[in-house]
Amino acid sequence: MTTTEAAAQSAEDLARDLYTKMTLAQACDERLRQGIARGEFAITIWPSRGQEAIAAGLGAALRTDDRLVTTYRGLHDMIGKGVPLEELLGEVLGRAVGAGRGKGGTMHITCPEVGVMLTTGIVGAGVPVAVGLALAARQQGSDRVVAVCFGDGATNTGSFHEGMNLAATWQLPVIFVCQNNLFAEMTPIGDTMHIERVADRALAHGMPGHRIDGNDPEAVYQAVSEAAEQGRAGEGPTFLECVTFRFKGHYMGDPQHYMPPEQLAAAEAADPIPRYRQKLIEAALLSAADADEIEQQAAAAVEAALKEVLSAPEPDGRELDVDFFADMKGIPA
Amino acid sequence: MTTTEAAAQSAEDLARDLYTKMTLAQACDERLRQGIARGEFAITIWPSRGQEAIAAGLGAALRTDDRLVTTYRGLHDMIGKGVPLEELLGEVLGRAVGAGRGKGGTMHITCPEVGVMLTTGIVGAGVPVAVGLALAARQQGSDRVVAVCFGDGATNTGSFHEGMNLAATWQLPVIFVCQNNLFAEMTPIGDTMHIERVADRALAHGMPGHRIDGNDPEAVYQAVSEAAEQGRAGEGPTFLECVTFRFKGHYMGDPQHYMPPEQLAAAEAADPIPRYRQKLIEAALLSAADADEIEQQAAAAVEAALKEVLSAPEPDGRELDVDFFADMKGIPA
Amino acid sequence: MTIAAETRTLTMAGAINEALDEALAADPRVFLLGEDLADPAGGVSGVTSGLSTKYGRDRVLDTPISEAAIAGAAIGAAIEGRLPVAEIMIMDFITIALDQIVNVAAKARFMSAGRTGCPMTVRTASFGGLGSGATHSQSLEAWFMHVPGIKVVVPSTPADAKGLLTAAIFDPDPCLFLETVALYGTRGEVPSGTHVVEIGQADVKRSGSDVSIVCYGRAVVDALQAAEELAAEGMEAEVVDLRTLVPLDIDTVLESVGRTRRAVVAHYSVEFAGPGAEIAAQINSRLFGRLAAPVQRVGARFRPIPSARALEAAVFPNAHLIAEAARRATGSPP
Amino acid sequence: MTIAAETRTLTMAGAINEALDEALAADPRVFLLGEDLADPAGGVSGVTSGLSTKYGRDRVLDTPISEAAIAGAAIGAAIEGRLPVAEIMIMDFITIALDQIVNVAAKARFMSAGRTGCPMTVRTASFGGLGSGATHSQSLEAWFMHVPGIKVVVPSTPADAKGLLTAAIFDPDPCLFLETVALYGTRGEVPSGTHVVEIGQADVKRSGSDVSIVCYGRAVVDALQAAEELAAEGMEAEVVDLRTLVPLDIDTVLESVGRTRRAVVAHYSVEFAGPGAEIAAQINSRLFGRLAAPVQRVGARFRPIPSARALEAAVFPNAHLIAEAARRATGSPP
Ligand SMILES: Cc1ncc(C[n+]2csc(CCOP(=O)(O)OP(=O)(O)O)c2C)c(N)n1
Ligand SMILES: Cc1ncc(C[n+]2csc(CCOP(=O)(O)OP(=O)(O)O)c2C)c(N)n1
Ligand SMILES: [Mg+2]
Ligand SMILES: [Mg+2]
Repeated sequence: MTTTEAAAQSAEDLARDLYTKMTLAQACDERLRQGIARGEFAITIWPSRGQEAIAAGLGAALRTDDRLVTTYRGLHDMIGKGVPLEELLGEVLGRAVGAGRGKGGTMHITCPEVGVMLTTGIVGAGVPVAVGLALAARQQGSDRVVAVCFGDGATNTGSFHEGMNLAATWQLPVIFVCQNNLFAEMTPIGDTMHIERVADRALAHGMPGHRIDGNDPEAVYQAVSEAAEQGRAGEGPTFLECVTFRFKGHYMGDPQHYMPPEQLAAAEAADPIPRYRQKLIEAALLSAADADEIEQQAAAAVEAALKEVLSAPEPDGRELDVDFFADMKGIPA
Repeated sequence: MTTTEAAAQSAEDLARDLYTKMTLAQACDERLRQGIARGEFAITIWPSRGQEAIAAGLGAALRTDDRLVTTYRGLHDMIGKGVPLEELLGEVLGRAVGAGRGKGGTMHITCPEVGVMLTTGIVGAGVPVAVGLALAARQQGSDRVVAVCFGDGATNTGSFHEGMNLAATWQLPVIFVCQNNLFAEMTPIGDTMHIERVADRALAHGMPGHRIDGNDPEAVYQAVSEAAEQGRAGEGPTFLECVTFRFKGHYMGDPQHYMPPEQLAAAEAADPIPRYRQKLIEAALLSAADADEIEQQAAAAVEAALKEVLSAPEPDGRELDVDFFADMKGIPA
Repeated sequence: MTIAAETRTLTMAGAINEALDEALAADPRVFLLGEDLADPAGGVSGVTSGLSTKYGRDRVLDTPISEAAIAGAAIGAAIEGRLPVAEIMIMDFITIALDQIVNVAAKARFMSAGRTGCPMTVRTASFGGLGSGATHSQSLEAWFMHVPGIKVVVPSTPADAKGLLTAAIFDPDPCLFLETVALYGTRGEVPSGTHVVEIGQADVKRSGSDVSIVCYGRAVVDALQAAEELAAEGMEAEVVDLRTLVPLDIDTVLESVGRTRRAVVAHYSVEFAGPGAEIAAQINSRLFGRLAAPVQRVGARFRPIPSARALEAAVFPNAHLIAEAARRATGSPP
Repeated sequence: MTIAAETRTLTMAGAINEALDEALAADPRVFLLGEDLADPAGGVSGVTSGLSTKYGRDRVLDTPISEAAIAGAAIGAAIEGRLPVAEIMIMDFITIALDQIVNVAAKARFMSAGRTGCPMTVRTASFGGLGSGATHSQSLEAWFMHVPGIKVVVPSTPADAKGLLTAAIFDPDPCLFLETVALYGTRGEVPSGTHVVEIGQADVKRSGSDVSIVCYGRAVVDALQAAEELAAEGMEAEVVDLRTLVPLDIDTVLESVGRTRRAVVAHYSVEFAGPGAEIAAQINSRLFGRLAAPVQRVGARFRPIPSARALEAAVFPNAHLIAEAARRATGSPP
């Protein structure tokens, strides 16, 4: 292969990888919402629909041993990072096959095999922990990096700032991935901060901060790759503001009364998934048939995993007495 | 009087006021350290020696009904704001004449009559409270402003950032006065943050942030006056980084092993008090004799207050049962 | 409890909304702040619905996700004599506001020797029992009992919720007002117009002579159900709803247990080192030698709260476990 | 307790320093982080003195004033299998780190079903009794007892401090290690070389048959003094040092109280809803009908801690109050 061919090949591989991750995240999110709407299962989820480009770019740019910390809205991130669908859906549905055998729940998924070390339901709480994960990497002499995902709203927390400052001070390999979807629950971003660019928050900590199009998976891939390279080289952390949108509101079922219809319509019109599909087809990096196939495979994979999960048992009652303290001697019953 | 005469007059008044405040703060700090060193009393203080210009400029620029929140190292700030010496020294020495009748202690002095609403020993904790004080001012239709003093180290706390963001979002009349003395306890500023200018932290919150010479009382006066004017006009908060130095270490008795001798020597050579004295004399705003008299009066005032405090009784044991809950019914004994 | 002549059926959430509404109407010093409180959201559980529309966004303030600053801002305003009602959406998040609540609010009047007070109310809610997992399901009221300087209020009925919240808002000292999401939909008769339930007054929700079930919040609902179960077996349980943990109305508890000589203490917070430990310790020491059986405690198991529903249910108390405890206390066969 | 052959006299602070030193030497996974830990300061109380010089600033990390991030960074490292020892300088500041400790560390193993652990130690110190006032003097260990998932360790002697801290550092689960500044200067025999005191094992610090004084931390020192006072009156008090509150060695307590039939429970944290409530409740229920007197509790009064020395002294327990309680338990005339 010539260099040009190799580059073309790798551009094609990357495109396929990104599109596969995006469609898988989308399929998973949609299938869960469908199941809730149909009454198949009674659970709460915080849909990531609309934010898939970030997860895809991030997942594609990171190595398997790189770490990820994410949130309740992070199923897409975890899919991008490679968490098996059975573990994800199993935990969301509270089954014994779940990542935490039903003990953690959707907001608390851990899958160390692919680097997902923590998922938090407490806004901002993952940020300082990510700093510690990066500190361990340095102590262990590893060049792995740590990505931590959170929302725009999370940048208003004290934890966020304390973590940012510590990572910058210690020049640790952390990539702060702010998925700015312009809302925190029902409150628009303009009501909770007085800045135009969330990326400017990095200035308070002497950290590079970039604002990128979070609906462009290649832009995310590029930015994360550079940040990771910098982190691996011992050149410290990076803050990335990835501007995106949440199509389905805060939680599945959110009536979104607070949402200006034009704003939602404009966001939906810029849906990153059809947009990327079209771009790839136009650039001849993917054929329409290939794209269709990727989409169908995603849906099929989700369906198969879901079927397996739904036929798996509920967690055993003995779960309460294992994996609590390593040694249960003297612990109240 | 012509306008020029009036301006000269007021410049002279201001100079005298600033120098009086500075020397009073200095005299109080020195007398307390002397008493500790001599074994007159066994207490802990966190000397403000070196930082008097900030307190003077701040106190002179604020109205009596403007609010102040400060810290364990804030005796100078409180003197600048007009807290009676007996109340201050009384609290520091744990006597019944103290601002809190000995219940609060040095770190917890309150004197609402002159606007001192809270003093905190928890680093960063005063910041969000100041925001609430400012919110109340707005709700009450008052144009009073709130100044909150804290150190460089405090800007690493989550509370600081949460408070800054809230004040900026709500455009409240808060003046954030960072007394950057380049150390937090025994740790130099460079070890705990990765930025050159603490003032840049305001960028994270869309707030004007200025770095000023904290050893120049007129510069502080000027900056605080402008910030206060802005606050009174409903134009929001300001962050002021006042660069200064702590001559006596973190607490009285601190051996300062961590302190580079050259750094301390250079700071002492730039002592704001003789520097301002000299400047005033050179500008003929104060005669040497006047300056001497101000200094002597400061020392005498401190001595008189101390004498009164030391002859005041210890707090009565019944203090434990009053001013705890307003209504003690059902409260554990 | 003063019951006004006129009552209507309201949900617990509706009663809380009404208390807030009436307080906002009655006194310009009252205001609310917290995340997502304003309309159209009206709070994540809709509890503050309509209030920002009625009183404006200057009285019902949406905040950033900044629990420390929410508490701090409320404290600052309270120090100035305002009557803020701060919402910490879910009780597990109160960890973030704890420095402010514990080190500033609870100590403000004492440390200033009365020169400043802190008439703030912190509304928060326990989300336990909804499958939300270990970080969104805790009941941490025991922590606040242990901190001198803040009142702790936990209503179990819509009427109490209205009356106690009104009392808390106008109380001159800081109050923690703990709501229970699982009870938001509970219906009950609620007085219209001003309704104040004195803080520090327990309420006998059912009389009985065989055993006293001392409880508060959600456990009251279970205790009443347990009492029905027990009544069918011929055992008359008295249900004492503490309503507030600080002040603790131990006199009403001792009067009841002194009569029945048997006590069960029940709550949804963790049993170990929980509120029931203090109550049991006081009953034991004050009624020493007069009890017919040891005090039985029923609380959540000493485990993080699991998310999967069956596991979660195995951690929390319920009517059946309370009835069991009553049977143990009375030596009845199961 | 395993006592090695060789011992030397060390202060409590020296013993803690030695435990840290030996742990750092023994295992590269161990590291320290906190404010002002590194030399020349070596910690605000000098407890970590010399360690950064010996092990470098990569193993003894000075941090910004960011308690949430200190805890969070320790947790993240612990999740990766490191053995961090985080210092929260004064226990009152732990309020700021509480979300991390309670919602992340204490739940890490459980929520992940064992896929990650969190072998972190949080060292903190109670500054009570030094006139520092209400926000620098609290003992909040009861909060952590109530949170399932973290061990709670409170040494009373230099030897125990060394042995328990070593155990905590190498424990696979999060441990809160509470030091008492007022005891830092206490001297005692401390084994040289590796010395481990098992977590969860109470220690009878003095034997006696008339009354059991159940205590931990600073109260042990007072209890021993009270026991001397009582011995002079012919009363033999047994002093049971719990050493750890989670796990709680209730068996040793019950064995002792079962024998003496009289118990005093003493600690420096607030009595109301404090650790003593749980211990008293357990003694009462497990030894129901066998106690000769109600369990007596001696804790701090339910007040913010005042700064002026005389007022402060009136809030905390002391040997005299413990002796009084023992006299009440035994019905002895005062
Ligand atoms: C500390 C804390 N406060 C409040 C909440 C409730 N809450 C859950 S999600 C959320 C909004 C978060 O917004 P953002 O960070 O922008 O993330 P997004 O949900 O938009 O992805 C809030 C307030 C929480 N979980 N944790
Ligand atoms: C939250 C908190 N953490 C730690 C401390 C201990 N402490 C007291 S003063 C101080 C240093 C503060 O530095 P800075 O903010 O720069 O103020 P300065 O003392 O220099 O005026 C520290 C760490 C505290 N009081 N509060
Ligand atoms: Mg968002
Ligand atoms: Mg400083």
